[in-house]
Order: sequence, then structure tokens, then C-alpha cells
Amino acid sequence: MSLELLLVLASALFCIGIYGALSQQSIVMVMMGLELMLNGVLVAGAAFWAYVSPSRPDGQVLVLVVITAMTVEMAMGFAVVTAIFRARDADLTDQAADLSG
Amino acid sequence: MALTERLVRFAAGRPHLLLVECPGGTPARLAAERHARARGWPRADGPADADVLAVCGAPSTELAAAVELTWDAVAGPRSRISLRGGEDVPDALERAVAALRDVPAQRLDAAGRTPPDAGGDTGAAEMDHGDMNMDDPPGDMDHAEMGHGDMDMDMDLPGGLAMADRAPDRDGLRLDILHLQLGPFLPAWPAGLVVDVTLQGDVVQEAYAYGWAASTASSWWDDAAGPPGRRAAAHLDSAARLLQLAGWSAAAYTARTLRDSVLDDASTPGTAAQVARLGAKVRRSRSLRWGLRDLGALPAERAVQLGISGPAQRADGDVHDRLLQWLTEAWAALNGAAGRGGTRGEQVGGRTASQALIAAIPRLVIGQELAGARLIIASLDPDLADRDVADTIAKPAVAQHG
Amino acid sequence: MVEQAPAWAAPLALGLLLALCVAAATFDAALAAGRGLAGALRVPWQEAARLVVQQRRTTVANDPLLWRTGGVSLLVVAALMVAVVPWGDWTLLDSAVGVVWFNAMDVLLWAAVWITGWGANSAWPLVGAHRFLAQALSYELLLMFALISPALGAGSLRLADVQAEQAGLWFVVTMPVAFVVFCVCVLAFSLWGPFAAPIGADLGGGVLAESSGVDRLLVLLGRYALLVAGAAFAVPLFLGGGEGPLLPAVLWSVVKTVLVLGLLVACRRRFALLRPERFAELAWVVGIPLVLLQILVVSLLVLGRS
Amino acid sequence: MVVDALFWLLALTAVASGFAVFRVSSMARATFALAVSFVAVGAVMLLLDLDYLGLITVLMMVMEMSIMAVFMIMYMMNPGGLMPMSMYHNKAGAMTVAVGSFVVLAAGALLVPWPEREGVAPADITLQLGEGIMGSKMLVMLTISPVLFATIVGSLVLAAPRGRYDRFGDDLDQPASDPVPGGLGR
Repeated sequence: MSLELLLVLASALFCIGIYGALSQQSIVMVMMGLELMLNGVLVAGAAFWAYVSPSRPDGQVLVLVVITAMTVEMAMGFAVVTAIFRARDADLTDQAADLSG
Repeated sequence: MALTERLVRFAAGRPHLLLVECPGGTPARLAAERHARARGWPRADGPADADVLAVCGAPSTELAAAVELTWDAVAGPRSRISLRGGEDVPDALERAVAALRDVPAQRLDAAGRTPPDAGGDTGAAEMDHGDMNMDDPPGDMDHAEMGHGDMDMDMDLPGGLAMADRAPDRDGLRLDILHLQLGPFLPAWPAGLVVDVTLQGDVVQEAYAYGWAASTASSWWDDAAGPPGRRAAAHLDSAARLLQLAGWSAAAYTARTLRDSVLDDASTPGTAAQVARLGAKVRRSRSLRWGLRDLGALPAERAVQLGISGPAQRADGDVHDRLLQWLTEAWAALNGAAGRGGTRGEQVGGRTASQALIAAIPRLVIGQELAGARLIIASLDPDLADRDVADTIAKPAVAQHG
Repeated sequence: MVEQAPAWAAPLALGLLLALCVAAATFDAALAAGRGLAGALRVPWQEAARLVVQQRRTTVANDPLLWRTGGVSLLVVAALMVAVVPWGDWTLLDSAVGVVWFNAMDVLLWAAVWITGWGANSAWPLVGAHRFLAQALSYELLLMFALISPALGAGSLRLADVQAEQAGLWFVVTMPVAFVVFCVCVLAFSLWGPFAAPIGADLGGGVLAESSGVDRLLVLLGRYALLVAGAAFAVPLFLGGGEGPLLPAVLWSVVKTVLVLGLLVACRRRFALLRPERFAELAWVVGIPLVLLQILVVSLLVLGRS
Repeated sequence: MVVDALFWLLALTAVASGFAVFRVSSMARATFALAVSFVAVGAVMLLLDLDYLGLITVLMMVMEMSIMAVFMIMYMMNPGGLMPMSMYHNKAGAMTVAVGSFVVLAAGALLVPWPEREGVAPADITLQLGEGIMGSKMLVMLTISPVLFATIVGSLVLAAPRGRYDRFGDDLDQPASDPVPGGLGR
């Protein structure tokens, strides 16, 4: 186990997340992609804490903030999906493309 | 293997008993419960939990088919007995144990069964998915018009299941619905009653209640020729079933024991006091009140409009009130109160008391959660062992859309 | 002073867990029939033998991977909970954050019970599974706060420290509310007694409605194991761990565990089912303010002491 | 040695189950594949001695995935994956972007000269975190709390179908008319 290996693991998770977020049609599945990307960030944060500056709490706080961000993302995501579903009976990104130019 | 054989024999000393009651099978069920209790056999929650399937009473053609489905859902080693009256029960239970211990025969039975994936719908009649949407015309699927990119639609799911349809729910969402048939056989369920429900999540959106034809002449509970304590016993039986469903098995056990001692000899002086004690205990239980309060409220004037008489009308309230009413009336009956009409009430406007109760079921269960609906139905406890009931409510008679 | 136990103690602890499961099942059977302990001694073994030889049911289009995984994981979670419990002066895994460990393992049950209900592909188990999630949302915060109270009192998340802090005055005296709430939550995650709604009779067995044979055995055994784990956890958290006269500390831990376990098992006969939709409001409107008050009291005590 | 073996096992589990999320057809399996990926990452953190954060990751994420499963079942058609179908758009493009960014990130991870480790971890790592968020990083936590509160309010407003006037009518003092009453009879 080394910093490099942990960062490769983090990039692998992050990129699988990118693949999911870009390729999935369902909003819930897109959110799973985002979660997986943040999962990679968790690994990277923990790795930097352990291998770069274990004497300072910054890495740990970063991980804690990312976990919080994940829950916030999830809660808002589900609320938005519910609202969209109620308004338009849709759970797919293609049907909620209001912002697309 | 010798070890398997010994385990099978050892386990057969305490089989789980699944009682399947057909209308008119009340005396057989009571006898079976009594003997099973004496032997310390537990009651099965459903076919998956059962070793011995006891069919109480004579099933009609439709019920016989449902019995077969239930039997298919019982995992081996298994045995099946048919109880017609109260007398043959001890012998039948002995036969059941002997059949469970007969390892070669059980092996043969197991070898002859097909796994459900191969044979299509072989699940239990009352708890399976085979009845999901079978009657909907194919193509009536909202998803088909939604334009899902490169999704391929294939109508038939593996196992012969159909895809769920959708309908608006109470939260303004269009979600999947599921058609489920409650009954005719469920633990603590009125014998022969069938309630077709449409569920969204576990909320009942539509319900149709009807009975499957019975083959007996009249209700055993209301038989005037019976022993004097029969009215009290009938109420204690209903209360025991509701308590069982409400998850208080200890109180249900007491209620069943009292019911049997009332049937043995209603004039024993201590019994009425014991019934009173049970009533006080049930009344005091805060967890029971939390669970049952405000569920299936049926004010007295509404009950009168619906043609309901008897304890359900006199209780003038929710499931909890109806439970207490049964216990109060059981105590009153033991103290010599005559009581009006039958155990479920009187005939009003050409409809028997049980008919009125069945007709009220959809009104009360729509909008409730599945478990709540079961409690409400148990708190009405219609008795279908009445020829009039069986003849007039043989097909879906009440329909209401929530 | 609490030491890491040698590796050979792991099977010993697992054996103790299973033995306590059998004891709990025997006690429950004795209470059920009212025919005394002698009549109940055979019951757990008969039940186990019956389920071992019974065929495993399958249903149409089930999800065997999730179904079977869910069934096993109750037992696994209970074993993992027991791993961090200090038995007297010995513990298998001296985690610096034992209290959080317990909480994390408990959350694994959310997934375990849900996939057990989902896997059968049948309406009743799925309703039971959703009911468990509703119940879990109600009890989880209560459990977290109940776990925080002793940790706050001891100023440490390590169970050994929590246990050591109670020399002389057990936490059950200063934090009775937290103790009661903890026991309620143990009942809730063990699907026991008033909290058996996910496998309730009103759902025809709920999550277990389609399970038979070994699958059912594992879930039922898992329930007892969770009760044991919860009882064992209450001892270092609230009951002073291995503290007691005469007997060695390990034995005191076991004795106290057995007493709490008996109390928990007996709850099954005392109460009717607390239906999750009713429990939710009770837990959030009454329960959470109560435990928060308890934490306030504990904080004041800690401040007053320092 | 043991730690290395464990790390490889956990890393492969995390990546494989992460990829499985978008490969399996059943929503339940997808959700819990993601949960397995998080549990594996939590265990990697335990290997790095981050006991508290590792367990918190497991706790939060398994809880979140269990709730997510309910939403999956609600909103997805065919949640059991019984019917063969695919729900992708632009699969090839997404794969190209993903592989491309992985190459760039992994090359960066391996080639950038990362700084040497400075200092050693304290004896009580959880205490370090606690003192961090209550000390030097207090501002971060102070910012997060209104965000969390706003999330609670915002998601309820978005998701709830009925406001309090729907529940209570014009007179807010009378008992609420809910489809299923709560346990306290309010």
C-alpha cells in the first residue's frame, strides 16, 4: 500500500463514476455515478492524510466534509426526482432537459 | 443417511401446524387447535413455516384448488390431514406425525416435486405474484409510450410474470400497482373470505371482498342447539385471532385457552372471572392501544347505515374498541346476558350480519396499509359458514375506487 | 487493563454467542408454553433439526444472491458486534472506536433485512422489508444518542475506557433513560417482541413469509444472536462491565449479559406489536427529546466533575 | 504483508463492485453493489488507521443505499431487472471520457513527485479529528450546519405533496387529517 496505489484506486473509482454519470438515463442511476465519484475523493483524501500530512487534521476534515456532501447530494437528489416525477411523471434525464441549450 | 433420518424423526416431535379452515370447518379447527396446544405444537405463520397442513371442513371446488396451491408451497418433509369433525383429530394428528417420520415416503414426495421456476406459478395462492395483473390486456403499459431511448420491450418476464401497471397514488405520484389476493387461507383470517386488493407500495388503493362458496348449512357459532357458552366462545375466538395478528401471542394464547374451557363447561365459576381479567389486561395494554387505535373507525351511526349490527356496531369505534367489545360481551354472556341476534349480529334488510360486515370491508380498508387492512378485517371477523352468505356473496359484489 | 485476547479465544467467543442463543431460545420456549424449563429444553434443538432437514423453498424469479446473503448476514453482524465487547479483562478486538463500530454494524442490518425481504420476489416479504426500514429510521437516531451518552460520560469511544470509568458508579444510575432507550433499540434491530413488525403475523411472516429450511434457521438464529450481542454490549456501556464481588470479571460479564438477555427475551410476551407507522412518531416526538435531555444531564455531570 | 494483501483485495472489490453498479440489470443489486464498494473503501480507511472515518463511511453509506433502494423501487420501471433492457445513452462516448480521464489521473498519480510525509500521526487519531473540527476547522463545520438545515427544509418542500394547510385546514389548531395517523393521536 502506498500513496500512488491509493491514488490509482481513487482515480479508478472516480472514472467509473464518470462513466456511470454520463451513460445512464435514469436520474437515480446518474446519482449513483456521482456517489461513486465522491467515493474516489474519499480514498484520495484519506490517502493524502496518511501519506502526506498525518500530523494535521485537514485530510480527515476533508473526508468528513465529502461524506456530508454525499448525503446532502442524495437528499436533494431524491427530493428533486420526486418533484420531477410528480410534475411530469418522468425519472429520466432526457425528459428533464430544460437547461439544455 | 442415518443422521438425516434421526433428525427428521426428532424434529417430527414438534411440527408446525398450518390450519386451513373452510367455511363450516369451525369445530374441526377448534379441536385441532386444542389438541395441538396440548401437544405443544406451534402454529405456522404461513405455508413456508408449516410441516403439517390440516384442512378443516369440507372444501368447495374453488377452495380445494386453493388448498392444492397452499400444499404446493409447504416445504418438505410435509404431511397433510383432512379434518371433518372434532372427533377424528387425535388420530389424524398421529397420522401426520407418522407421515413426517416416514423418511422414504418423504424422499419420494420431494423427488416428485418440480421447482417453481420450471412449473410456472406454483406459489401459495394467497401470497404470490402469479396473480399480478394477469387480467390486464397486454399493451396497456404506460412505459411503452415514454420513449426510453434504446430500451427493448419484452412483454413476458421470466416465470410467466407480467409487468406491473401504474396508477396515481395518494401522494400525487404515478407508481406501480400490484394486484394481490388476500385469502382464502391466511392465519387468523375469516374462513373462505377473499379480498382482492390493489396495492401501491403497501397501501390498499382498491378492494373487493367476497366469499368463496361454502358447503354447510349454518354457522356453528350461531347453532342454537350448541352448548350454552357458545356466544362467549365465539367472541373469545374472534378476539384471540385479532390478538394474534396484533402480535400479542401471549394474550391470544390466554384467549384461546379460555375459549376452550368455556366450550367445555360454561358454568364453571372461575371462567367468567378469568375472562374479566383478560379483558382488564387487554384494556390496560398501552402498546396494544397504540397499535390499534384510530384504525378502521366505524361509528355506530355509520354502522347502522351499512346494515351492521352486533358487536361491531355496539363497539362504536375503531379496531381497539371492537376487540374490547368482544371481551366485554363474552364476559356478559358468561354472566347470563342473553344477547341479541347471532354472534355477528342480526339480519337487517334482508342481509345477514356477516354479509353486511363483508360489504363494509372495502370501505374500511381502502387507504390503509396492508397490515392495517388485515387487522381491520380481523376486527370485523365475518362468519362465512352460513349458506345465505355463501350464496349471495359468491362473486365480487362490492367495488369501490379510492 | 483490558487486553487483546489471543486468537484461540475467537472460536470460544463464537461458541459463547451460540450458547447464549440457545439459552435465549430455551427461555423463550419456557415462557411460551408455560410448561416450565424442562419441557422447553428440547424445543430449540427440535426447531433447529426441523429447519436443517427442511427443504429450502424457492419462488418464481427470486434473487438468490441477495436473498441468501441477507439471511446469513444477521448472524455475521451479531458476531462482529460481539467481537469488540470486552468480557471482563479480555476483548477480541480492542477498537479505539468500539461504540461507533457497534453503530456501523447495526446499520448493516438495514441492508441485510431489506435484501432478505427483496430477494424472495414476493409481496409480503417486500412489505416486511420496507417496514423494517421505516422502523430503522425511527430507532436509529435514538440508538445513536443512547450510545453517545456513556461515551460522553467516559470521554472515550473505546469500550474498555467506558467500562473502566464506571468503577464505583455504574452508568445505568446516572443515565437510566439512555439504558432503557438502548434496550428498546436492541429489541428493534433484533426484530424482537414489540418490534417484530417486519416479520409480523399481520404480514403472514413478513420478511420470512417465503423462507424455509436453512434460510429461515439462519434468520431466526441471527435474531437471537443480535439480542445476545445487544445484551453483551449493554454490560460494558451501562452495567460496569466485569465489576462485581467474588467471581472473576469474565464471569461477571457473562452473568450480567445473561440477565439483560433474559429481560429482553421476556419483553416478547409482555407487549403487543408496536406498528412502525405508530412507533415513528413516538420515537421522534417523545424519544429523541428524552435522550437529548439525558445527554444534557450527562454533559453537566462531566462538566461538574472536571 | 497482510495489510498489502488486504489492500489489494479491498481495492479490487471496491472497483469491481463499483463497475457492477452499471452492469447488473437489477436495481437492488446495483444499489447494494454500490454499498459494497463503499464498505470496501471504508475498510481501506481502517487499514490507514482512520478507524472513525472508516466506520462512519460504512454507517452513512449503507444507510443511504438502503434508503436509495426504496427510491429505486418506487421510480424505476422494472426494478427487479427481470426484463432484459438497457437504459444507456451514449455508452461509447461515456466510456471514452471515463477511460481517458482514468489514464490522465492515474498517470498523474504515478508521475507527480508527491511531497514526503511530514510529521507522524498522533496516538489518538479520532481526537485529532475532533479537535480539528472544534478548533482550527470550526468555520467549515459552522458553514456546513446551515447547509444541512437548508437541505432538510428544501428537500421536504420539494418532496412533500401536502403543506400544513392541506393537513390541518385553515384552523391550524385542529388535529391533522393524515391518511395514516401517527402514534400520539395528535
